[in-house]
Amino acid sequence: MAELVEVLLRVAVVLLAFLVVPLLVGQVEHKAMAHMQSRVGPMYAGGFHGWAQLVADGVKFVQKEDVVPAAADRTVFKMAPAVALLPYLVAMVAIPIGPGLVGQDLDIGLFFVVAVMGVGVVGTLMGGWSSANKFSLLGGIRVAAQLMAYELPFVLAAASVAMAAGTLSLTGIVEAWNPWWLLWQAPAALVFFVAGLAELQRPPFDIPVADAELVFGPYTEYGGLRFALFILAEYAGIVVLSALTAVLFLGGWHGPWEDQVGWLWTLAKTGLVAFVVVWVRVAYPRLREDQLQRLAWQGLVPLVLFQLAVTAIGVVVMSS
Amino acid sequence: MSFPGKGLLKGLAVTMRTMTKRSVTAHYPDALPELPPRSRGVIALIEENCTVCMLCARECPAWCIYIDSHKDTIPATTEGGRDKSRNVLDRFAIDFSICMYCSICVEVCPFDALHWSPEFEYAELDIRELTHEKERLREWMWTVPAPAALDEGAEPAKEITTAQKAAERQGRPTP
Amino acid sequence: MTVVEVLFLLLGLVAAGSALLVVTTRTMVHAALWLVVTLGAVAGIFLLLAAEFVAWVQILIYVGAVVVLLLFALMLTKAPTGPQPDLDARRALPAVAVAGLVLAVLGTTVVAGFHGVELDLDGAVVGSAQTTGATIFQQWVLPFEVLSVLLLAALVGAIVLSRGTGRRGGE
Amino acid sequence: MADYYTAYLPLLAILALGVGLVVAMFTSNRLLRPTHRTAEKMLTYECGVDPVGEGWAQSHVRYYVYAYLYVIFAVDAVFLFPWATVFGGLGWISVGEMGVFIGFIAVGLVYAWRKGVLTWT
Repeated sequence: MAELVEVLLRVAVVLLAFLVVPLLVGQVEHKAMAHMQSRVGPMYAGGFHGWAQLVADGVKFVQKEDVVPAAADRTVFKMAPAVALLPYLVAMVAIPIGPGLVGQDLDIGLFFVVAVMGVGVVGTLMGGWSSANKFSLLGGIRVAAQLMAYELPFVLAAASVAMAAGTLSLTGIVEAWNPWWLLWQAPAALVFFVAGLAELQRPPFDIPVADAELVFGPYTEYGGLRFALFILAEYAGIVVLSALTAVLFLGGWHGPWEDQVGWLWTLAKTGLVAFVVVWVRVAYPRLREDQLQRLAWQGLVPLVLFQLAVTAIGVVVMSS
Repeated sequence: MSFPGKGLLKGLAVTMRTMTKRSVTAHYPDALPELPPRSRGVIALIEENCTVCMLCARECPAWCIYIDSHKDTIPATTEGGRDKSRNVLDRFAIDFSICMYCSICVEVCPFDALHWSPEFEYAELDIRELTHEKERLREWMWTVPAPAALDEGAEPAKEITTAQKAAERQGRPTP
Repeated sequence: MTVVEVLFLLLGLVAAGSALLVVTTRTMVHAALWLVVTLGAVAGIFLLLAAEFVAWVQILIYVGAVVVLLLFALMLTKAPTGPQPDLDARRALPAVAVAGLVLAVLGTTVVAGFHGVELDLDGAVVGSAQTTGATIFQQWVLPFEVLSVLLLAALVGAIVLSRGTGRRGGE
Repeated sequence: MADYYTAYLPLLAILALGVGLVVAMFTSNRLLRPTHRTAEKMLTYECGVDPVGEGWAQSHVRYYVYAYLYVIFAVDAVFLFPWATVFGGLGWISVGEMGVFIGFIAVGLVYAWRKGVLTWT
């Protein structure tokens, strides 16, 4: 019985984190992006520098009308946001922030997280197709093309770190982590981060939602709460990607006084990576479709294959 | 020195530098904006100057000025003289939901009946309220600032020189 | 019946039911989406059978890649919403025959291969990534290498097919 | 094995909670939202212009090669994960085995590159 209570407690904490941390990232994006563009961003909601802006947005979204276009495929259209959102929630369960501080440590954690993250895109494709809108359809096609180009380097980069650690358990990977991985696994870290950005359709890889040509890509017909869920999925995706990058490549809870404040280290590193996600969005222009494909197939894939070879040699040399 | 990825790093550096600087946002409505002279906020009307020549309404590219008038006859002041007729303005309205602030009406008015006021806070919840009738346009006149002083050594306005010449002819001392 | 058995039955029902919907629905994209349900249920069955690694491969490859591939193909061609009357069942009989044949072959193989093998629910996990890896790379190296040749052949074939006929002068 | 099943219990729980969360969101939405359907509002959005034709168009199938390329490489990639957990103990021979495996696929990538499939036209 006590075990069941503990399980429920862990799961409740994960759910809470899922509801709060993406909003934090969103707020950071609001403010950091604004200041990077010499603006101030939201200032009113909540009083102090608009800290409650996203809460206010949520309250607004819940009250908005639920519009389903007449031409749309109603069932698929309505289900799509949930399908896009839930995979990230499930993925969060397996990400550890400290030794033992994890929703559930799975033996196969890394592979599990990577597999589950790939499911979210089905929700976006469902939305793109079911809207019966030309912009949405084109956006959907671009989402699929982008996912197929970047999922492979993403998975291969994850495989590289699994090889280095010799385990698929995320806790095990952090325990095997060593500061010199920062150098040894640097190409994999880069590929993982870039491919992850592309999978989340974050700028500069936001051609599926390129507003100047496709309005809002697959989400064009969405409004109100369903739109909010898609946006929440995007930010939850940033959190999962940042946390994974921190745990796999930046050593998770390793740092000074890790016995006492290890979890803080994980959170700080996650926050840092999330900030870089925002930073990159402001700094770079959108990639064109052909540049996108070239970067993936002729840049990241060869780079990560090279990294795999380096990792394999490194591991065997060190273990013998 | 040049190396691959230099441009990418430069991009990041620029945004980071901007972030550490103070933003340029004006905190309206907490701080009111400092508007330059001759800001185009709202158009004010001096009804008395208007002769219903209709130039403004005709020149308006957006057709947002509505003018109604009728003719009034003024009886002759001298015996056997002719009655005079005069245009009387019944309605003068500007629809600011259509107005594009091009300033053509102000420019073409031959009798200085239209002026720019820098007031801009006249948003409404109902679009029909944005059609300002002549009473409201008259009210805006009180917010029109005095014309800016002329540059040093500039020629005075034509009206003033003619007035001065007329005064000199009558032998009155000029101010 | 244990909880595992009940879940197994339920997932089996879901898999079979959604598989039926895949072939009977008249909307193409719905068929692809029902396939997601089928594959997800099969992944659940793998999980219950302690084939942990295979279960998540099922999600990664089939839901994340094959279904996306299908949806991509459907969106590249014309796939309007609503039922399509021209998706008729003229070839239903041969299709059922082929499906039955495949079922018979696969069923016989599985029964012949694993007949009488029981999953020891109290023992170690038999399908973890480690055991899978050890089995492949210690006992089944040759099939594994042959697989790479098969994949290469498929890749080259796809490229040749997509470029062979049709517009060649485009580039 | 008992541990194995309990390890997946939180997953089941979070999935149920997540579905519950979405349901709760939409229930509160149903209670709070106005509903005012008009024909114009339900129209497909095309920048304010009346929609022309159907929402579905055809594209060239050669983009499909990318999809195919991806599936093949994904199948290839999953083998790296079980291998990653054991190859440290198996040593150079195992690296060689995987090298041959990846090598074959890499030949495919080089072939695709040379054939110009990887240039998006």
